[in-house]
Amino acid sequence: MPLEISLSTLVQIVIWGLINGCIYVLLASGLNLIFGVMKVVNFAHGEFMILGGYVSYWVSIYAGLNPYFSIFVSIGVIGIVGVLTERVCFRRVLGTSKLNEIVLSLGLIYVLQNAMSVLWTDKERQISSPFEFITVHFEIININMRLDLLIVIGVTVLIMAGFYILIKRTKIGRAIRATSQNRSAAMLMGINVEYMDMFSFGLGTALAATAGTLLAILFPALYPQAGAMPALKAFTIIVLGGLGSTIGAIVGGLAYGLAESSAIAILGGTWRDAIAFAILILVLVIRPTGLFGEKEA
Amino acid sequence: MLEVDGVSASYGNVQILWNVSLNVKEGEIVTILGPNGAGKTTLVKTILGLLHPNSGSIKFFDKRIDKLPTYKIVDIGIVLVPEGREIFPKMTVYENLLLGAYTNAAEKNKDQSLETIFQIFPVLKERRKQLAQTLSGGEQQMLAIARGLMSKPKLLIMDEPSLGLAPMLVQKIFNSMREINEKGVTILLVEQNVHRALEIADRGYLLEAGKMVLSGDWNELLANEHVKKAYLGL
Amino acid sequence: MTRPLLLSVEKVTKSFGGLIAVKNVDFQVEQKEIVGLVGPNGAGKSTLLKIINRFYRQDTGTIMFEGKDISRLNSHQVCRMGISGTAQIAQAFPDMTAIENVSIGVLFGKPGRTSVNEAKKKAVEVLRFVEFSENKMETLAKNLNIAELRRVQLAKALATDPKLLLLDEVTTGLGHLEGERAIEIIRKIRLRGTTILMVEHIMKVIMGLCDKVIVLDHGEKIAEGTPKEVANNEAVIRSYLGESSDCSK
Amino acid sequence: MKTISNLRINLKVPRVYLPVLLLATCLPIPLFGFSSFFVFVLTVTFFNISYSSSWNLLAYSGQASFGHAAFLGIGGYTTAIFTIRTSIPWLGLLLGAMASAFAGILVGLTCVKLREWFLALVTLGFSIILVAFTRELDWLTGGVHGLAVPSLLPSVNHYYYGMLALTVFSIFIIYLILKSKTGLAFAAIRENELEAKATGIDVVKYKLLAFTISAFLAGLIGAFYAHFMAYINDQIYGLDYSFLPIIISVIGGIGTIEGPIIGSALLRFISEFLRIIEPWALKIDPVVILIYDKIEPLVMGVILVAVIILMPKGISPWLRKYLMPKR
Repeated sequence: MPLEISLSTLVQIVIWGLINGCIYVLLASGLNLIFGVMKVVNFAHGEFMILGGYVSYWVSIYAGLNPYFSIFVSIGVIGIVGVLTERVCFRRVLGTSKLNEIVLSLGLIYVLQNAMSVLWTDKERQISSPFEFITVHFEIININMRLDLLIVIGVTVLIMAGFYILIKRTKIGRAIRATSQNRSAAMLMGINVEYMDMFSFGLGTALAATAGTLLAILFPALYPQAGAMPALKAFTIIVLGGLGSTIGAIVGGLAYGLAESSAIAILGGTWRDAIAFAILILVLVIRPTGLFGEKEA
Repeated sequence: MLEVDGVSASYGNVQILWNVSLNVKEGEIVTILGPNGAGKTTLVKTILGLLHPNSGSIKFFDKRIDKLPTYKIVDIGIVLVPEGREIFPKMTVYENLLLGAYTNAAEKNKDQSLETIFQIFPVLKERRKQLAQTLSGGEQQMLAIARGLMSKPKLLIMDEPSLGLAPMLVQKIFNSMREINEKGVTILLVEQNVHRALEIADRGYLLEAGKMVLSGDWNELLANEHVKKAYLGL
Repeated sequence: MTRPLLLSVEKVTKSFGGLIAVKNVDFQVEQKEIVGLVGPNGAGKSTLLKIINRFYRQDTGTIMFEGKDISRLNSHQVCRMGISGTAQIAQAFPDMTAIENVSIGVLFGKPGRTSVNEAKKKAVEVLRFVEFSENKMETLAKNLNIAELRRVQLAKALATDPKLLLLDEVTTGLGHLEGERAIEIIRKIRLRGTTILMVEHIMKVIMGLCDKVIVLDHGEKIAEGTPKEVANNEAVIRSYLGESSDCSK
Repeated sequence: MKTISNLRINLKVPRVYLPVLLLATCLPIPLFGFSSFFVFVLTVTFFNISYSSSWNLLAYSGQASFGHAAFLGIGGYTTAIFTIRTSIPWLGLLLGAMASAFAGILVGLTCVKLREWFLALVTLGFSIILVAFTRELDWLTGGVHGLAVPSLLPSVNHYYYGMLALTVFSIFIIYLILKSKTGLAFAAIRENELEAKATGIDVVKYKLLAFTISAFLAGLIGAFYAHFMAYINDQIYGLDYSFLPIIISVIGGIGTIEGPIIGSALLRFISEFLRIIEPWALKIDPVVILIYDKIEPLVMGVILVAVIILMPKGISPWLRKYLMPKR
């Protein structure tokens, strides 16, 4: 394998790493939020992401809305779908057994994936962006870049900043953090924790919807099965970054995006999926509770 | 103001409380005594709606509250400072206090409440930007009490505030309890520490093996042989 | 006068994230002795018991059992050596019958081979010994009440033929009558010659039962002696009833 | 008291005869001249039952693997490669099972200390890593093109009996284990791991044992399945094969012997029903053909979600609760 990497290849790796990282950051943050509050791992998180992509896709086609604005429609729709999913499915299973919670999300994967297939077939789609053919030239590193790439990074930064402010600075954000740190004490503060479950689940899936839209703008990768792997990787990211840690999910997502794009460049695409799990297994063998894991839930 | 009448409660199929009754009047300090495992914590959890009684009723200002969810009970003015402090470790002291004022009514008065609280516990003012987990045990207990006060409770229930604290700190906390009471807050105090509890309480109840076995004012209880027996088996 | 030493706890310390639960505790249990471990809530009694049966690992200090250092062994190993007990919060295998619960103890809790059928027979015997009600033998543990569950736990521990039986708050959560009966059963076990180390916060329970009492407060041993000596010990009374700072009120 | 014990005896009758009856129905089927497609479909059903049973045994010990396809695939690839290279028939089955059992020990070793969701993820990870290896080592595994696996038996009828025998064998072995001391240890670990430790059970040993036996069976079944399908590629490690036994066992009844049978039967019933109504569906709208194969997993997903919410222990315990007197 040629390991001679030119500067421009290196820049490419970093750029694509960051772009991938953005998707992972959005996914992992949502998953992490849901885990923090409910102590549930939603393995069907990727399906909500793809569903969000479809919502943006159809909105941008039928309403002719700029896809970057259709993100907001998607956030709203998927947020509501998430709230309903929590209310109808997860709440009834919460606390019965860990296995039931895991298998429930497995069932949701089947339901959502195949429902999307039935509705929209397995055709791979892409949301067409009005800036599709605009490229930006960077003189210093002598590289051409699709404008969309820059916008995607910008949108992610904005959304994450909004999310961060919501969690760290607002009353409901405080209530969410309180619930995730100590559920019974949160109840004693007068917080309606079941409402927090619903809200966090909706917020988490809404973040996934954003990821799905951005993904579908960047690649022709919008098809029902496309969410499964990214969600699993997002979960490995939060295991590595520390279950429940907001910063961990962001740093972990970016780091993983970079690691993946360099692994693809060096080892080839075959290893793309294997890398995440190899790292995960290695970490868990050394520390069975995760890198920054809580001792016992 | 609080009336617990014939309450029985269980965890799963394990019955913990058997026909327990007590009442608290406005402005009082009332204490529930009893050895470990007598069901004191279960009793306060039942009052707060964390556990729903199998039978009996709980009234607050003549309104039934035993079927309400916890957040509604907090909303109408009953606040519990739970056993073992139960603070939010990864938030600052200030954020912990703000969470105390989560209910809408309390939020309006939060600046004023903060001022009062910093008066009673000046150390919390110094540490307000620190993460709560970095406080010492005694400071955490003060934070827990202060957080309870932030929600402007009509009735403040404290579950073993002296647990695991050095005698000096216990003294401090009991002193602040008196101060809080003088500011018009009714207090229901759950304690193992018989002497101290009876020193500041107007009246007391003795809970033993899930049943209310005695009630009376402090010197009555203190003189009672049964209290000694329950604790020491003399 | 002195009986052979069975268990020796030497300078054991254990802390949980800065909070010291057990601090430099020393004590011995001689064979056929009943030793009570008492102290107010949060004194570190249960922690100490869990260190002995290896649920927790001590930070420093050693634990010797029959002259062997067990400070590095696992729970299942010390169980097979003859240390077995019940937990404060009665736990069991909820989806198994009372007999199955106890037969686990027979099958795995001691060295040697037993068939499943033999084990079940033995389990019934032990359940009868702890006066478990005959018609609940086939009831799933999750459907038992606390008193019944305690008996199953006790039977499970006894089924391993322990040399040292650890009991954690056997009367907690029981009614008065049930508590008395539990104490009767412990007396019965003592008659079989089993050494017992029991944690209890109610002195009354300890009084008529124990040969020796060790009192813990804030993780430290504050007294040791016969139940009478301990009950009249100034420090002990203080730790239980709390000191009165001023009697002015 | 007496009436209850009488009732129990009466109800024990179907428990003994039901398996015999089931087997007696299955045995003569190929002799009746059903289409070979029907026999093929039933053989796949037996595969579902035995494969899910092997997963269920592991779940019985409290360890829910989400990458059981790894063991299936290791068994399949081992026998495929061995039989192609040496032309020795049958031995590959045993080698496949043993290779899989060995992998089971390795996976088990990494998993003994993990909490539920980590365990799910790590087991899944192993199967995904295997996909990468299979593609990379194409000189051995045929890469993405897969391998044609030499046939062991002359006809689909023979495979039918082979798979039936394998299914009966697996279930019988699992039955024996569950009735034994080992079975009690598995159940104890699942119910309460700490308590199991305190009662003298060597938790690590028994967890590994569960992994090994389960992987052995899955490897054996996977090996036979590879010969039956006459072809193997990296899809054998896919999520579909990993999730199949979970869906079947959870719907049927996790940790029960009959759960996988009930779950597989339900799955087969749904897919046959869908196949029968397909012509009508196509008449209404021919476009349906594009997505028709998605309806079956969709229905299974809906059933799975409904079962977990409404009867969290699965169909079998739910049935038992209504048919049998309470203990």
